[in-house]
Amino acid sequence: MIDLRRRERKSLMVMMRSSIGPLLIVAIALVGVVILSLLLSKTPGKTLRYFFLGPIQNTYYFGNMLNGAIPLIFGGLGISLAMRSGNFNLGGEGQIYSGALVATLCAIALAPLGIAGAVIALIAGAAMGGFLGGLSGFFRMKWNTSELITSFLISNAVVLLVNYLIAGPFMDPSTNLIATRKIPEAFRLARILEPSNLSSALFLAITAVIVVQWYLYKTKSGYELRISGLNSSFARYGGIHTNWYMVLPMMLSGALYGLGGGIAIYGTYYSCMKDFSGGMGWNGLAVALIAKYKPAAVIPAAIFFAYIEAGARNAMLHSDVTFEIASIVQSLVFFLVTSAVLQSVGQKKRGH
Amino acid sequence: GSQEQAPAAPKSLSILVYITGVVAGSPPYTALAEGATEFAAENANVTVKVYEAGFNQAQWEEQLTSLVATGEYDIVLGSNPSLPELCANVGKKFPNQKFIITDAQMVGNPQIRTYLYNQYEQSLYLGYLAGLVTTSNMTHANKDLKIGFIAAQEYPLLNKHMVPGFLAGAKMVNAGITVDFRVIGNWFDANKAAELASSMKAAGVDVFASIAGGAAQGLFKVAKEQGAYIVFHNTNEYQAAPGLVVGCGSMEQKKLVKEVLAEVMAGKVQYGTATTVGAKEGYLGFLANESYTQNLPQDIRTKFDAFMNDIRAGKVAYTLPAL
Amino acid sequence: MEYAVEMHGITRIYPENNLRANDAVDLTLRKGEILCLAGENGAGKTTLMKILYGLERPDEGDIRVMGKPVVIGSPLDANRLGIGMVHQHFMLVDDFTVAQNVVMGVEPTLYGGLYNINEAEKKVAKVVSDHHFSVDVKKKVKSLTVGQKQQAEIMKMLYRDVDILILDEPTAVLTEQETEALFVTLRELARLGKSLILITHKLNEIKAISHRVAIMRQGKLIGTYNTAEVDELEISRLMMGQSVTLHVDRVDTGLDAKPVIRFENVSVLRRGQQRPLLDKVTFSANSGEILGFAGVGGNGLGVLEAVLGGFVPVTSGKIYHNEVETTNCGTANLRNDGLAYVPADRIEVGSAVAASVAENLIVDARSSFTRHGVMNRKKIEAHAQKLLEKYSVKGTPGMSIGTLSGGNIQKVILAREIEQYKDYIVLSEPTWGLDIASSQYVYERMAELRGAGAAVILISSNLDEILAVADRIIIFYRGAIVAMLAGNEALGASKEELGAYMLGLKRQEAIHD
Amino acid sequence: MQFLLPILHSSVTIMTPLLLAAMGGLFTELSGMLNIALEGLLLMGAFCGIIFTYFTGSMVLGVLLGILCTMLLSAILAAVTLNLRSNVFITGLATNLFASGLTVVLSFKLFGNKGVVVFDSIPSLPVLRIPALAQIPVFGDIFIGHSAFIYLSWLLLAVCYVVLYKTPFGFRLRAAGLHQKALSSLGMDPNRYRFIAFLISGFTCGLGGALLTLNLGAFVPNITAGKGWIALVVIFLGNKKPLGLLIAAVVFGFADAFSNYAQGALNVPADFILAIPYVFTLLAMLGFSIYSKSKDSFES
Ligand SMILES: Nc1ncnc2c1ncn2[C@@H]1O[C@H](COP(=O)(O)OP(=O)(O)OP(=O)(O)O)[C@@H](O)[C@H]1O
Ligand SMILES: Nc1ncnc2c1ncn2[C@@H]1O[C@H](COP(=O)(O)OP(=O)(O)OP(=O)(O)O)[C@@H](O)[C@H]1O
Ligand SMILES: [Mg+2]
Ligand SMILES: [Mg+2]
Repeated sequence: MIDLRRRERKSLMVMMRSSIGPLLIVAIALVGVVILSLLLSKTPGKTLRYFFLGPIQNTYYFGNMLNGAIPLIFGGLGISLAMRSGNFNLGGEGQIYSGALVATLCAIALAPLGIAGAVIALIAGAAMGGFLGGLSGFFRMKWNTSELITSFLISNAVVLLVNYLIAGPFMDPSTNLIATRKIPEAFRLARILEPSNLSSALFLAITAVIVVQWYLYKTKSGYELRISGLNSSFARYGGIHTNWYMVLPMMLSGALYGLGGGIAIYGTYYSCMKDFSGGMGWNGLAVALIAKYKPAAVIPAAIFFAYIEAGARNAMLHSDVTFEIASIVQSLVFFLVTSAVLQSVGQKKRGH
Repeated sequence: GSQEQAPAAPKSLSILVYITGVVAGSPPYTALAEGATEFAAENANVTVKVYEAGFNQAQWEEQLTSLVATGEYDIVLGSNPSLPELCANVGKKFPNQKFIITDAQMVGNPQIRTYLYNQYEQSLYLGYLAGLVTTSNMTHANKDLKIGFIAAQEYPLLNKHMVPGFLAGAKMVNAGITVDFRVIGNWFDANKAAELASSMKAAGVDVFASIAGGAAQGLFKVAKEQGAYIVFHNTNEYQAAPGLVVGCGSMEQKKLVKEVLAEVMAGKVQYGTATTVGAKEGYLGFLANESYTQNLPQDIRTKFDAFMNDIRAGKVAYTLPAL
Repeated sequence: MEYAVEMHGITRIYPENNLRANDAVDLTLRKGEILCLAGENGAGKTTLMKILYGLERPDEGDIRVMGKPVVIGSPLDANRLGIGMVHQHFMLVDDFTVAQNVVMGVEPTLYGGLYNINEAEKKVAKVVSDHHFSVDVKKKVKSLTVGQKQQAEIMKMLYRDVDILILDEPTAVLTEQETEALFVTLRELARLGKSLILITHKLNEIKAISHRVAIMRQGKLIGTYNTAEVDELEISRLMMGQSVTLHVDRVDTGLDAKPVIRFENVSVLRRGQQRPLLDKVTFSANSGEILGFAGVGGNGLGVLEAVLGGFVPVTSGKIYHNEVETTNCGTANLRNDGLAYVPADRIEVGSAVAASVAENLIVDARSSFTRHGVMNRKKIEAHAQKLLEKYSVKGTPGMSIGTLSGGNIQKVILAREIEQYKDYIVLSEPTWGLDIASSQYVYERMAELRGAGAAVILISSNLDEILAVADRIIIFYRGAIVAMLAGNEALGASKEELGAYMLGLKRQEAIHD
Repeated sequence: MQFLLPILHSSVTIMTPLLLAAMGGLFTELSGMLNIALEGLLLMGAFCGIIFTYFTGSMVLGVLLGILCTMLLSAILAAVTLNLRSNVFITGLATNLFASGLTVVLSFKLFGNKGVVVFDSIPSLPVLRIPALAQIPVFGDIFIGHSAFIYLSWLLLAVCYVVLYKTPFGFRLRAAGLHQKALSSLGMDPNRYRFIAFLISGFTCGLGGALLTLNLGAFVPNITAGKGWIALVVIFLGNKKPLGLLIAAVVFGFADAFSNYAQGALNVPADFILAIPYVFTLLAMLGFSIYSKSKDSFES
């Protein structure tokens, strides 16, 4: 409610001033990237062109770039929910991965049920992630064990367990990939930007953003969640079941990750491959931090992140840049992107 | 790294070497890349781009598609059991694209030619050597009938060909021999590899094999510090632990690549067919150099050389497990 | 005439809300004097002092210390100039001992570098004895009562041996006794030639301690007067623009009064601690009365509040609301059961400073704005607007409550809780840090509630307050009730008498209910 | 019982880099900064430590220079986080990404090789043998025959304790984390202490990292393999106290050493056994919090 009103009040002038900072960040990043490619690439011009224009040079790359943003949107939403309630979820990796596996296996098992089966399978995947997140929340509620660490440890263990299940009992014998069998054709989400991998999952992601935004700012539970995050003793004093809001947000957080995993399968991969989600958990977290835990801001943040990834990938595909150089460039961007100082450049100086 | 495409000229060949992982630390991939680049150096109008697709198999197909889509490459060269499948998918979108994949097997796709190294065979004779050593009275050999295998991660070719072959080979020396098989969990934690190795050493292992990428450094360290023998797949690692690496298999990836590329230039490649190559064909072998002679006593070498000859002659009977 | 401090034309505008917190203020402090700085909530007192201590930069104006013009960029500069400040809100590290907090920044060391804790404790202990404080320097701050924390804050400055000492509302949270002890110290300091600025809202204190009194209103300095020459009415008139007196009509509780909240032998024990925090407490709060609880800090008032609020479970005994047992049923259920409660800590417990005023106003009535789990923002805004007008709060529903001044935050909390109340309400230290007008406002609301038949439970360490408004008085000592004064006893009670009970010097034989 | 000794001995080896990284992380943690960059700092130390040993020909000098470079990286991290007020978590992730990229780029520039770099000239780590101690039955078997680093890490832990709890600096640093206004209101800048904390974490990670590579005489890309994250776990499991760190590091070290042993002893899929350290640590974590929860609470 607050920020909405803030935005209403923001005058155009302020808008312009406040956009100087972000532009500055982009500018510095640009300069950095240029310097790096001059240093590390034999064909800097080419490298730069592909890095910045590659992701948007044709529908294929553009679609794949957006497609890469989809799981980040789910992860970003998940983290935002947890953070808003004062919980830290470091278990994204395991939650996505296990959610994807459960969704895949259920989808295969429920093929006969048609659409209903597809939906149930997705819910099952979300439930899986939700369970893992909720577990950490429960530990914190019961014995105030740091959910930050428990979620991380649980996730690490779960990733190994999922690896085993994919490479062992559920491995598809008919393929040399280390992967489960594919989900039924009928369950796969329609491609919306051929030839790219972008699928209607994009709409699901946007829907998720709208739902979470609505939940946080319009529903009673969302209100209770935010208040618990802002000041738990006040929330408790106000008769809010603060214990519940140590578990629920972690559950929702994990569920969104799990859902993101399932949807990645439905939209892109069709079968749960070993390590396919490696890194998505962390990137989702980065996205949430860039978006400052604002659901609406998660979309641009995720696209920004995906754009940087795709740019680096593109430079690798079409110039002499290699992945390690790409990761240096990315790190440079992340060093700057959340800088409050740079962002506030141009705005009136605040009294300390 | 890579080289730039020269302007297309008649009878030219542009090669994409598609690495499913990274070149660094992987002898087969290094051989693949070098084979192609050297071929390009030796023949006019041949250009090569080496692309490292990273370890996330879920992203391999998308990247391959992107590269093929440029239409810049006459053939795609790769080496991974799962590649043919991905190439088949990509090939559907680009019917003129040709793929040549080693270390893999697929029959009947007119765009794809595959060569499968008989890793079971290599493991078999390396296992046989390990068996000879562990039952010997060499300095670091013990009474236990126990040899070890350290893997970075588990994958079908490893589980179905290499480890079983290794064991089978050893059992040909003494049916009582067992393999202590342990997994590191990744390709770079050399220190964990070291801890595993010394734990295995304590458990009675005196001869090791390993498919562990960079993490193998941990094994070498333990061998040197605590005294243990190593047989190594695919590459010459005699110098990694002088005196202790008692045998190195060889995999003639570079040779194969160059020959195949020559066929390509001559237009004699039989797409759609698959060949399994091993010791008999001379693409798998054993590096019997002076380190080998120095490191092993005469009697063991006599037995092993004999066995090796039988292998090359195809006289050793075994059934190749399905992948 | 020698001045210790001369502030000239000080102006400070907060960019966040473009608010002139200080508007061309001229303030002088003489050597060896105690100057009281008074003014309504939000008048700009704290801001002015922050500027003098280097925590805020003035937009305009200049400062002279001991006659020399100075620029005070940070508390470090201030310390170098011999200026020290005791803040309105504690700045102590709970997990450190008193000594460690006091010496932080100027720690005694040995072997060049190692922290010499014994030396620190010795030195601080000397400060304690020199100024007749009552704190164990080896104790962790978290185990101190508010009064002792206050002392620790002051010791920080005494240890640094400052010549100019600023105290921002040090007495707001102190009991009569603690305040008296503090004043002894302050007079002593003045006698030693130190110059003091004391911010307070309590007129009697101004009269009792200060040589001169400077009065601010809405960022401007109204004037500086010799305390001897102005009386309390005059001061309050200057502060408020109109004269206000603290006064509430007392009524004798009628016979028809029925117990609303009833405690029966309630005890609270913490694991591994022999002395109970609450010791067999039995009382009943009746409809149509204001029941006052008094006690020195550390004697159970805080726990009583926590128990009434459902934050702390009771170990034994029973609690009834309208003769229905509510023992240990938790805050949420108490709320549904009609708990209305103004907590002592309005920043940490009573509000979520980052949330908007509207969101703060609906926390315990949130369900009534919800249909099928969805909240009606329109209704909420309207409700908030209505309350802000009804309780004359300076602010809008949208702004975050943290930017309101102390008085206004408390008004918001009162508004919320009074709207929520059914038949009883708990108020703990409701006038901490409030100016007279705001305090008077609180008392009037309490009287209204009593008139409406509510049982009003007032927990306060401020005896004047207790004596001014409570119909019955219960006094705590070491977690137990030592006296209960009803009717004429309460009306006629003297501070001395209450003090004797609070310090455990005296206790009633038979405590009648 | 006999099988236990090698496990314990190996636990000690495994725990040392974790302990070192955790020590530095403890400083940042106590100063109020969640430092997830330990992983990247370790990697930096691992790379620089060995290459400088190689170039200078002296292990001491090499390690010192390696530490210096790692501290430089941590200084960048600190500057961006504190002076540019960036989110410490993102800058931490950035540091890790940066380190993994930079080490490879440098190793390519320096040795024309992006993979394993083997340094034959490097002597193996000096092993400290105190005959007297070696005699003590069990103790000897467990604690003797380790590299000098291990005893150094214990020494440093003692130093950590002294610095944190016995020096003014330590008190101010902890105050920065506990109640920064208490510090700033007395004219001290909390960020100054945080900056130093970052430098310290750079120092210990530089040392711990060097241990990883010098132990092998080779650099392997990403050789840290998540040890920095485990170090973070160790900090929390150790309840953010030096002695706790030691215990937590032992716990994890033992779990890991045991799982290494168990792979040979138990007939269970490797992935399950690889999960043992995390599950074990999780249980320890829960056990500890259940215990401490039970202490301070009201009776009812
Ligand atoms: N950091 C800030 N940002 C914006 N406004 C502020 C800030 N601090 C104080 N104010 C406003 O400046 C005015 C003066 O505040 P100040 O704290 O000096 O009042 P005060 O006289 O100390 O009041 P009180 O007696 O309640 O402490 C108030 O209206 C307050 O809301
Ligand atoms: N709301 C609460 N929740 C938990 N513990 C409390 C609460 N209130 C008080 N305590 C504990 O009970 C101890 C004794 O509190 P007590 O009520 O005697 O102090 P007090 O009367 O509140 O004095 P002060 O005003 O300094 O708090 C306190 O030191 C604190 O540890
Ligand atoms: Mg043997
Ligand atoms: Mg004030």
